[in-house]
Amino acid sequence: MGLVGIATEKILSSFSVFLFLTIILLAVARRISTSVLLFSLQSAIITAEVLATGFQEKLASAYLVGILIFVIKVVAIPRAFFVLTKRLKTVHDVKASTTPSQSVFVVAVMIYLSYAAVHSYGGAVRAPGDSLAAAIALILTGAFLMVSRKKALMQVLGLLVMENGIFLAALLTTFGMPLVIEIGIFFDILMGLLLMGIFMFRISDTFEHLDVSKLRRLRG
Amino acid sequence: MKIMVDILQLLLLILGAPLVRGIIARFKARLQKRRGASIWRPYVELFKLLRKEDLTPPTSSAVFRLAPVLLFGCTVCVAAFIPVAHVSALLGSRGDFFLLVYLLGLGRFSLSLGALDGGSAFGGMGASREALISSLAEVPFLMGLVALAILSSRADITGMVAWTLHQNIFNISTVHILAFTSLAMVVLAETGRMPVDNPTTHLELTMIHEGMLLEYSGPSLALIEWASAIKLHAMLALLIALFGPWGMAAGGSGWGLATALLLYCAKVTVLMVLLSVIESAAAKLRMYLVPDFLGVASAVSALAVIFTMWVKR
Amino acid sequence: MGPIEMAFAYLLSVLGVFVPAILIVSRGARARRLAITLILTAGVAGGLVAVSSFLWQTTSLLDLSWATPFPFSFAVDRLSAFFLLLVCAVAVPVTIFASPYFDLHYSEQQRRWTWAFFSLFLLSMIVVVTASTGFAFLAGWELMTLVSAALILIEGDSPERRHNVFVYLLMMHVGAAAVAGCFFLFLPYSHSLDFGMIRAAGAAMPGGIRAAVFLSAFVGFGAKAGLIPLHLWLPRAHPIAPSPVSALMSGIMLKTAVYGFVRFAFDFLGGGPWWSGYVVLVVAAFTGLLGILYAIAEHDLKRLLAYSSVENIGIVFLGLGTSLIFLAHHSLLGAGLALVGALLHAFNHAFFKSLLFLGAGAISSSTHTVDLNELGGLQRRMPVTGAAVLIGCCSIAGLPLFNGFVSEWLIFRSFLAGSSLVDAKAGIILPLMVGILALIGGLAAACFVKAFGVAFLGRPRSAEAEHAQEAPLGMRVGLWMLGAGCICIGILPGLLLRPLVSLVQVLVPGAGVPEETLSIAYIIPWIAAIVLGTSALAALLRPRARMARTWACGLPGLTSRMQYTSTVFSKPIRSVFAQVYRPDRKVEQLPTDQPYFPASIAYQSVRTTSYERVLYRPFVELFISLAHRLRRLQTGNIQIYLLYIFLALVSLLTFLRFQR
Amino acid sequence: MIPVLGAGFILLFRNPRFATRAALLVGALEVLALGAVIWQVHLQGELQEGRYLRADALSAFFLMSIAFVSGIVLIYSSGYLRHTGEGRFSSPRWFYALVFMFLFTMISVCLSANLGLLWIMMEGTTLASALLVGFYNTEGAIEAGWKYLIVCTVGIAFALFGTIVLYLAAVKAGMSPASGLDWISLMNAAPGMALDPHLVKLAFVFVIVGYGTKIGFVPMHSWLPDAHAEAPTPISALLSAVLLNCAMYALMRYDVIVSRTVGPAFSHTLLLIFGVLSMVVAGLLILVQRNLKRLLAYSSIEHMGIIAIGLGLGGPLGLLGALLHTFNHSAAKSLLFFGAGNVRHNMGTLRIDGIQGISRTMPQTSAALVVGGLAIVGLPPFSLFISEFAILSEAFAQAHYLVAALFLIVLSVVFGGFAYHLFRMLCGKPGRRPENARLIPSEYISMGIAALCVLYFGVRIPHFFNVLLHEAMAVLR
Repeated sequence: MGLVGIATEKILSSFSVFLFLTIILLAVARRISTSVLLFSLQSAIITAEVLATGFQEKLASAYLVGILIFVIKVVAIPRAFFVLTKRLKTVHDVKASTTPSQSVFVVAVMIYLSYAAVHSYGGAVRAPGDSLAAAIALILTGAFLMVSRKKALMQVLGLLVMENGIFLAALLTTFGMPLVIEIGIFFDILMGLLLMGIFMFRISDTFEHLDVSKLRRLRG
Repeated sequence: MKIMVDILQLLLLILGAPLVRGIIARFKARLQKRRGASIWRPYVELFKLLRKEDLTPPTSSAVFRLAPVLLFGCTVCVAAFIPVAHVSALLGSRGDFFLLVYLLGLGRFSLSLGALDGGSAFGGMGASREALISSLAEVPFLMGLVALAILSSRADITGMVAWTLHQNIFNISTVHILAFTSLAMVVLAETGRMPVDNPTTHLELTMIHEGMLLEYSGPSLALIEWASAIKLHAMLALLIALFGPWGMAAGGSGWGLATALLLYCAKVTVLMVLLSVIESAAAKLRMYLVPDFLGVASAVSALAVIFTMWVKR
Repeated sequence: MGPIEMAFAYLLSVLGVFVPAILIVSRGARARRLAITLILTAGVAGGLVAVSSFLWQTTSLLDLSWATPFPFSFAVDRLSAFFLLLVCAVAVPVTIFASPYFDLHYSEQQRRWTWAFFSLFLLSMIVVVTASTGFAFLAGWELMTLVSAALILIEGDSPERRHNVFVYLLMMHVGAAAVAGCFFLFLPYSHSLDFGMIRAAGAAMPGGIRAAVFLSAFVGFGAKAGLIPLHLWLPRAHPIAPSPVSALMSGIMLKTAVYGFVRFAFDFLGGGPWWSGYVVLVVAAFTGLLGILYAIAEHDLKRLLAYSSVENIGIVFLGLGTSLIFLAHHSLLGAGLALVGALLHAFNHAFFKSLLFLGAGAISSSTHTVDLNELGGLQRRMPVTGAAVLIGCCSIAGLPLFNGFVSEWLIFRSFLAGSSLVDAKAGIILPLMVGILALIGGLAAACFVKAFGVAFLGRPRSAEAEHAQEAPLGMRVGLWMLGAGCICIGILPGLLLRPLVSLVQVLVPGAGVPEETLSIAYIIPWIAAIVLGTSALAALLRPRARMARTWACGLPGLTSRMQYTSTVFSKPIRSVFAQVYRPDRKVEQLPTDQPYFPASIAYQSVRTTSYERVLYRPFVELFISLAHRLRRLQTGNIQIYLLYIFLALVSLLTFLRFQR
Repeated sequence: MIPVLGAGFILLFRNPRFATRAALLVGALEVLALGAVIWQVHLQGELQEGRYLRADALSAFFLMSIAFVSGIVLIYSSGYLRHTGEGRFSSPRWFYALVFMFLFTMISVCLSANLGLLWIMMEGTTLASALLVGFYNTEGAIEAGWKYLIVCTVGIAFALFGTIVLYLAAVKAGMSPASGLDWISLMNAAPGMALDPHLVKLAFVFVIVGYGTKIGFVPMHSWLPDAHAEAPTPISALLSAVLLNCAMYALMRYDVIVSRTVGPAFSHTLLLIFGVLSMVVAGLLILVQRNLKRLLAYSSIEHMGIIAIGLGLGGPLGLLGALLHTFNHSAAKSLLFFGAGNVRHNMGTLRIDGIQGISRTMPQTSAALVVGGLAIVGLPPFSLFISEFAILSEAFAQAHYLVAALFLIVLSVVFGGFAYHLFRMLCGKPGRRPENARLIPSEYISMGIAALCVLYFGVRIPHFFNVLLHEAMAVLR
């Protein structure tokens, strides 16, 4: 294999480190805009990874998928977020229910866990192990974000991070799924975001805030 | 032949009943240093009452009139269970002691209803007290008989009597003693004698049996009195037959019967003396001590039943 | 499809389909009369089916499995035939009684629904006693509860009535769960709920399962039968039902429970584990004693009757328990005897208890109350009804010449026969039971002297009682059919004894009864002859009676307030058994300063023993508090919800780890 | 495809009355189309449309219940919507449009031949119904909608991961990536081909958590009571009567594959655990509910638990019971929800202590409630008795005594709860007069159909239905 091949290898293996960085930064980020930027960065990295894999495996579809991701996750969604934040006129604090240090600690634990998981299921992986670990870490972190952040926006963001993780896992373990399915999934995500936008508008209209932890009328 | 004997025994129990009463009264009088009335007095009273007219309260119903006759019928039927001088009775061999006890119950049931029908306070009072005592008295009554039935492994009266007859008088078991004790106490309670009830009182605080008869008059009253006399006599005869049958005639010979009859009279006399002594000696128990009295009886009879296990085998 | 099957199909279709259909489709008296006649014909048909199938031992009746998702078929062996006869024989008079009763009490709308449910109720009970698959049995069983509850609710819905019905439904449902359980416990061995298969599997099952089946059957059917302490619903549900319905509930529905228990304990299991008999015996003894004691203390006639149902069920189960003990000792004669006694008593109780409830109905429809302290002197005003009720009272008090005595006598004899057992335990316990049953019988006599004496005799205690009218013809006919039944069985018990013996011989192979116990069939007519003959003679001795005022201790006149009331009547017994009632007495005397000449004395005494408080509340509260704790988990906070999901996931993953 | 077109078609009408008529028309067409599909399946076993659509007996069975419920729901809502005003996304036409989108996604869940597509459609159901849940735009509605959206999306995300893992297993086992997600090929391949058992188990864990969220297994059930309580009544009926079943269908597909690969023990244990857990928790929570629709929601959870138990037991009776129960539960539950809807209209509240004596004021509605209640607690002669009877007998026959005992106990508890609440609402002295006590025709028809169905299936199972049922069971074996 040529130089490029080796380059891709390197890229593939080193990307995971960047991913970890984005995760940790997400954990400490205080402002929504920062987190959104981090997310788009993350997506950009993933795009690169997709392209790299596509190059390595000579898959035409992978390129298409990569472009899709780039368009949707790196460009469209962050834009949407900024628009939303402006429209909703909310304070830019993410309103974490955990202090940054705690978050970082938790994220670190999660990264460790993901590694452990990868090694226990090691046989399953054909891509470099640590990037699969990164994928799982993404899922867990997304989950963590959803649980710990009170802002509706941040919950959506966490959801997206999880999505990223799942997608990454899909990509790395298999060559990605059949194209139609992929597109379908993207479509779903878009629709989902649209809906969540609508609901966020409604929430801020009715409750004058976006703090979902205050939505506790229905219980029992 | 046999049937004749049975009928004779029955008649003896029925017709001799007033005499028994008279004699007991006489004994009591003597014990109380009085001359006392003639022993034939009860017969005279019966005839007097039977000739009188019958009065019923305006509010009462047919039940009031029917009660005495039904009581009389039941008592006579009970008497037909009990062998006197010959080891047989009209119903003795077929009907068992459960029937006997429950026939008494039927009589009591009808009398209580009659008493309630009178519409006065005394009737209800007598009935309610009678209800308590009789319901408690049934337990030792049946249990005592059960003990004997288990020993003799027969349930019919004559069968039990016949079995006892064949035992030697000297190896009477503890069961017999216990059973006798309980049954004797039951007889006191059932026939409304001291210390459970005072047959001669008409004070509303103490009346039990008498309270129920208060509304009755004339023939009805006669029937009731006669019935209770028969009951008393039958009970005594039952005790004798169960616990002292020795000397009873088993065969059909006339001499045997005659001697048996004489013996029976002797035994009855003894019992009557005992009864009158008790009646003169004991004071009437307070109403709420009667349950204790009967409780003792029940306990004794229960012991009797339990002891059968060891006596039997 | 022979005539018997035809008759049975007719019965089912009429009760299940036509009558309700008619009543729902068309309103109006003619339709209703048609419906009632149909019910009557159905009842007669049922009786015929029962008798003929008893004689010719037809087993399979009808198989509807082609229609239903699970096997749903009917069969009649002698046991079922006996109970089918019981149902129909009681149902016909009750129906006759009910038609004027409902006309008197209900509006048009209510009548239609009542009759529809009435026939469904009969149907459900017939289904229960003739079902030959578990599915059919359970379906009928649940239906029985529902329909009877509906019948109670038609009368009206005051809060306490609602609460009582709720208690009834809940306890019945739990009981039904237990019954279902003891059917299903057979499944691993029988692979089907067909009675035949279950019977076959019964012997082969391991001891533990047998014990479990026995216990759950005892609990399930005991709850329906009203064994103490599972009787809670009974004195609540029976009094508030319309009288004909309470007659059916008390007379028949409780017997279906007896049927179920016999079916399981004797037919399927062939006798439970060795201790089973003793358990049943003890529970039954408590039930009988406490039942009758509570009954005496009541002054509401229907509550009194309800409690006496508890007592009679106790007697029936005394018989069953004895029979189980005999079975455990392989002494088949005794077992047969006790079983015959129990079954006969169930039959008798069906008669006299429904008779008495109908009597209460007659009373309430002419005086608008069943409170004994308001009644009195009814015998003069409604003599026909009174006589019938008197028969019922004598029977239930277990007096000779009436049917109640025969069955109690058989049970007495089975206790006596217990002394022949080698096992010392049984040999002592069974004879001692004679004492218990004797006490029960004595108290029952006292109780019904009170009931009849206070309600019908003496002078009226209220204006309603003063102006009471004789019940209409239909009611009297219904009452007297039952009364005739009581006397007939009471004087000629042979009519039922022989068939019962043959039934028992089929049910428990090799069982029978000692010959001498059948002598009761010959002796009782003699006794009847002697008693009645002598009474007739004695009656001849008497001239006609003259009216004369009751002696009032010289007072100007006797008022009804001087009579004993029901409360006073039972006072001695209540104070003797005070520790059973734990009464809470209050005596208020005015004025307080002069104790000997009170202006007024107010007295009240409340029974404070409450099974509900001691046994049932704790369970319910446990569940409720548990629920409240769970409710707290549902905090409205979405983040917590997400957390739950992740926890679930994580725990499953760890489960995976360890599972590997 | 009818619904989608229908949705667009309806959006054209501004006037609610036209919209309603159009909706009924489209609904009729849709039901007919479904009927045709089912009939085809009945005739020629399986239908395969292209690579992504196929229908076998199992899907046909679920399609049937969708057709049934959606039919009566449309009829009911035609009357129900008579007092909803115009609003953004909340006018009759939007309502119907969304309803048809919702139906479309659910139908295609049952029709999709590809697990990926299945997932997409499941997510679709969430998206389509979220707006419907928030239809009323009240605080409660929005809150419920948001929770529904977020919780279900997260859950579904896990399901996606599970799907991917399964796909990975397939691919590693050497299946072509194209067919690696077809459940049919997976099912057929499963026994023979060496799918990595461990990966498959992992996949199933994720899937059961994911789709379990949609089904409403405890502890993922948290969204369900809110959504059911706040949504408009027809939607509540659709959610609990159809959506839960569809999720259950998806789970069944995986269950078949997994149990064919690694043996039934694993998946069935999980199903039993979740089933019993849901049943117990929901059954207890029923006791302490204060809102009628929340009560019904919890009872849906409990019934999903029952179905899960039936599946987990497997065996002929268990499967029969489970499948039958899905259908019966839909019928009874929609009946109950309709009743609740009427109560809300007339009494203006759903708080149980605010409702009294409706048996006097609105006899027909309360009759419906009674029938529904008796059916839902599983009493004869109603259909749920049959299915629960089947499941119980399976449990005992397999000597799962613990499960069986819990089952019986919970049934009694639930009975107590329902009886208690129903008594309080039906009896007593009526509070305020309802506006229109009598049912309008649409309500009459829909409730009548539901009640009759519940009653009829309690007495016998029609032949055609029975055949379909057994074919479906054959698929699940």
